[in-house]
Amino acid sequence: MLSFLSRRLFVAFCVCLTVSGLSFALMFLAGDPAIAIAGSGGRAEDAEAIRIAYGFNRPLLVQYFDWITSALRGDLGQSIYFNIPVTEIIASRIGVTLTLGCVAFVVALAIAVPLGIAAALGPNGWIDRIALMIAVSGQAIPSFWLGLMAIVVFGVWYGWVPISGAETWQGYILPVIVLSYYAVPELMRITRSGMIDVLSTDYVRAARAKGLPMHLVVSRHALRNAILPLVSLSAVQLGQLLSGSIVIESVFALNGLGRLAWESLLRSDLPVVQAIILILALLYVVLTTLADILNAGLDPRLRGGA
Amino acid sequence: MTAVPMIRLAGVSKTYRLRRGLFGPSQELRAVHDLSLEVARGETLGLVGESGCGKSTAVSIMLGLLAPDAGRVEIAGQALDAMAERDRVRLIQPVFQNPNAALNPVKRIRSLIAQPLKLHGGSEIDREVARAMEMVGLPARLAQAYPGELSGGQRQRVALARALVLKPAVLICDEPTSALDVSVQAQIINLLLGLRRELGLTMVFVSHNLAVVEHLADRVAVMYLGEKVEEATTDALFRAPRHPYTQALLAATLPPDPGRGLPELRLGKAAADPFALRGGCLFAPRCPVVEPICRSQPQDLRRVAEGAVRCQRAG
Amino acid sequence: MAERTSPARRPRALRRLCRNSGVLIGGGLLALIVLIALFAPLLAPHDPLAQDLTRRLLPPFWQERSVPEHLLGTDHLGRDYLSRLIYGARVSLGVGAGVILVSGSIGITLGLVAGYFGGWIDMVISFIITARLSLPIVLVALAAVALGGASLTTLVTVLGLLLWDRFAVVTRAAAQSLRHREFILGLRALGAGKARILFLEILPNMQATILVVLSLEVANVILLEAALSFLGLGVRPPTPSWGLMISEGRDNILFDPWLIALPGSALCLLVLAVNLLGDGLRDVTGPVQR
Amino acid sequence: MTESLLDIQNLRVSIPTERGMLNAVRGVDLRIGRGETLCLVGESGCGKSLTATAVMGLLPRHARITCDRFDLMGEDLTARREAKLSRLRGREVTMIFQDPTSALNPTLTVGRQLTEAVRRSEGLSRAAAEDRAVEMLERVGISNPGARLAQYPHGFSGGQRQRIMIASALMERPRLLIADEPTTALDVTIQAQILRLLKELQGELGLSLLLITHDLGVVAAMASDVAVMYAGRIAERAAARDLFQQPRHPYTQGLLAAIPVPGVTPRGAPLSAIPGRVPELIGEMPGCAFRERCARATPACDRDPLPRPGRGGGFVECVHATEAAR
Repeated sequence: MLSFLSRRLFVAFCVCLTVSGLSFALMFLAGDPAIAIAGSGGRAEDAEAIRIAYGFNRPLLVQYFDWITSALRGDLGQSIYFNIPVTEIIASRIGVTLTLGCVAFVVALAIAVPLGIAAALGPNGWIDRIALMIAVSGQAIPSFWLGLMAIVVFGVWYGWVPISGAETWQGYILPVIVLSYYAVPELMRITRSGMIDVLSTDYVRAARAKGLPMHLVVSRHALRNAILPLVSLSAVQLGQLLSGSIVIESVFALNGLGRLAWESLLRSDLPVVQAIILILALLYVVLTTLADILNAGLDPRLRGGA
Repeated sequence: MTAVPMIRLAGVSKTYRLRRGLFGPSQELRAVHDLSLEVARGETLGLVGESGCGKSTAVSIMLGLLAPDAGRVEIAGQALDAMAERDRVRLIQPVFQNPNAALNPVKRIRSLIAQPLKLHGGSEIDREVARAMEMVGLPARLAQAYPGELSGGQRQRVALARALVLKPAVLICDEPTSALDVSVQAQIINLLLGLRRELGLTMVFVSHNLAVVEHLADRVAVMYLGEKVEEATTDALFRAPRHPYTQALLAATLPPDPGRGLPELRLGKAAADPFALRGGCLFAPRCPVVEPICRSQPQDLRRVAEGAVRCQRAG
Repeated sequence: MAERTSPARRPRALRRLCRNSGVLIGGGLLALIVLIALFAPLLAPHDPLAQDLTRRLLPPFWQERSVPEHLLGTDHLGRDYLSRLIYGARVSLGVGAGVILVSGSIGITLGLVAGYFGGWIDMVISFIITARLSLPIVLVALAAVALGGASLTTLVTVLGLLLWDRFAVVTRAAAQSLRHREFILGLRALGAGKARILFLEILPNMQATILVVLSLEVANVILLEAALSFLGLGVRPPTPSWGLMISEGRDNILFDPWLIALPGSALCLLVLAVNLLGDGLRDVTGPVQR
Repeated sequence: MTESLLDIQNLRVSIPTERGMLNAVRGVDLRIGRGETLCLVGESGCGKSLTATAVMGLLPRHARITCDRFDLMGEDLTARREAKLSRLRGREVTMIFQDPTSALNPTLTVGRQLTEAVRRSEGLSRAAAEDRAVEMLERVGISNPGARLAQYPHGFSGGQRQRIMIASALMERPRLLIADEPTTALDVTIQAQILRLLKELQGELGLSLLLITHDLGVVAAMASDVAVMYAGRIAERAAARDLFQQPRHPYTQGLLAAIPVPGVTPRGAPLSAIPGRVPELIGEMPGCAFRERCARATPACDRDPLPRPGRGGGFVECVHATEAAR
């Protein structure tokens, strides 16, 4: 098990390094960041001043190492707009995104997994058709549009839910529903196809041939194998929910990381954008690594143990 | 052997390094070790052995698809690795086991058979394809069909036509009948017998079915975990097998005759594990007549009468 | 054992394609929208960009204050909503097709090379795929467009360079399974070159799987373009894009909900059509593929 | 006639496919007595596996099964079959399969899979169940079974996994074992050992065995009775010795003649192959299904052949079958 773990962590470390490089390089996508920060109206001298102030004139590699080493110490640079450490702003906003993403993820799992299993147990049955309907519609309805319509219907017409802001927990109801509705289809499809494949294997038929009742066959034999692909996809899905919530946050005016990134982009506050991309990417790497370790726990073949 | 052998393998070895995961531990799998074979022109050599014995690796090496780590391969007297592709292709062609996987499902039969000619500048392709289809007993109307519409037997005939359209001298058959039903298998065996006589083909017939090999082959070589353990003329091998593994293989082949009943092999509980190769004879863990010397000393191939055997006890 | 003859590949597949409900409905709807986009100049009653501040926010025909000349009313700048909707189809389909062309070719080539050759090439490409997957797509796209300047070409290139991962994963898996098939060994025995094997022999066998991924990715791109435009960092006004129209209609959400309902439904219809087509293709090609 | 554990008459299984209704089993009668071994032999697509799976009630949901009579262990299963079968499975009748790589759950230890059913059916404690499992593994030839209980299936070879499958199937002392091509995926030397193991266990436990195979060599080595299947029906059924020495149905004769037998068939001589290929079982198929490929076919074969009795409960479905020597 140890060799598997160390290998997996080493890969994760390499991915983090690459991702940090990519998010750093993003700054230079627009050519000279100083001009971008100086804004369209800015004069050449302003850009020059910024270039010196932020040390953009140093060679790229030096800037990168400087950024990385300080990042490792927890200092992700200075926000140009707020002029306070980026980490401070992010710390104040990350709570919203994490709650939104995780709650939506849990809700999505709670809907998708049982639905996927039921659909797999009765192929082409009415549950299967409903599941397919939800999947197709879930992937077709743009989440931001769904959000707006939900605000109009539930917020304005019926007034059940506050229209925006995340002061009270009710403020999270609509955003969570909208976000999870977008995550359900993929989770449901992978559970359903995983179950269908496993149910046709010999060891499931052997379990039934041994006289095990259907509910035991499903829970102990089928489910245990069907969740392997689900675990890996869930990590990817949670990562996307966290980074994808930017749209929902702007629709529901929740000031999470996503909205912060959007605002920073409009204000060319690049260090903040850079830091958010890095954090979300690292979060994703952590999630996928945890998923692989969980999978190794579930599937002895991955562990390499005899 | 005065005439130059059509196929000659001398001391061929191939070891795979299997790596698990990005930086995982790598294991060595000795697929073929010190394999020497000679097949005269027009002769058919049977290559038998169970899974993991290195048959398929040997086939890939003979076809020039896989470079051995050591040893020489000569086809019609020329070194295979020095041979130009155009010449190799016109000398030696394969027929594989699985009729579903041997033909590209998205192409029509006619283009599958014509492809070798197109690749290597054949002339009057239509006439050649028609002749090849007729030679393997395929009705002309199937030319426009897709592999999916044909039966297993018909697909194997297309594979044969495709292999023979460039008129190669050597045909390597890697378990061509194993995936077929008995009645269809007989059709393909008869076809091979006819073609061999008609075209003077030299053949290597690889199979785990000894009855089919006995019917087709002039000489037989028995493989076990990458090593040749016995070679002899077919009559000699089937009448008086020398190596204990060959004896076990022959006893384990069940003829359709209720009188024979179930053989008593006494091969013990161990399985043929290619990764657990210790010194001494590879068959020692399962050999019913094993002696201490077998476990300590590696066995080398001894010439015996018309063939050879890799067991110091064998008579 | 040799199995009985499986259904023929070409003629019966076509008949099954036409009988599959997903393909029929999805394909039909998609064809309709494509036609609308193609013949937009003929179909659109007005110039989608012509503003007329005297006729701002006219409601669609089913409300009393509607004007027959503007069937679906006008937006906050008095531009004809029906014409903008029709031209909006062009943007969604254009961006969708453009991005797929870029991401498809990158993803498929990487997947083929990684799947077929394996070894360290496979390791490097798999590593790139993992690294790419870990980037938050929406954010990176936003930043790239914001910094790179928002024109259709940058939008298509940025999305194209980001959204190739699913193509690569699916193609790599398919190439790996086909690599050991015996007809590939046969081809190598015939001396066929690597490029010929990859693109003329392996790729045609993946048409079905790639078509399914293609349809799902088109839907994904259309939604992403709409989201970016909604956030004001996608297509630049005044170009008519459904996402942008929803964003523009947002301020009048209370009194004129149709301003966001119409483009939203158009978007749903298009993505639904593409998804149905994708599912239909997967069902039709499923059994033949196995 | 020994008491019959299984007695099915006119079993039909049809599966809806896009190209129409696949009538894979078109009226099969099966009878197995105590301690007997019936081999169901036939080429691919003849319906032998489906017949066995139908007996166990493990057919896919969309398959349609009809039969005139279905007695298993003395119970009439024509009605409420699933409820009754679920009580019989494991305790009285059980099944093993062809592919050792997928026959055991890769995520559960061998011990868990061996004991889970018997603990439920006989309420054994964990220790008692594990003792029986160790004894069973010992009996099927697994070395130091005590330690192997905690291991996972991927640590075993194909032959060992097949032995574990057999042990698992026999944990609850069933009276009928259905084996669907148990040794087809194994090497020849391993196959011989597994077949010998099955024969020994059959003797010790008084087990009846329904063995499904395509290999007539396996049939000769194992069977007391043989049923040759072709295109969804039983073409010929007879005692093993009679079938091999005195085959009466043209298809059986063709099959036996097509197999090269070392030392018997002259080497290099053409084999007598059966021309043509197996018909597709889509939709109704009147008359004898073998007539296109049969040398003795006459217009009489266009009508459904009536089974003509042979020795000891055997029969043959062919108008031109060779006479059985009395």
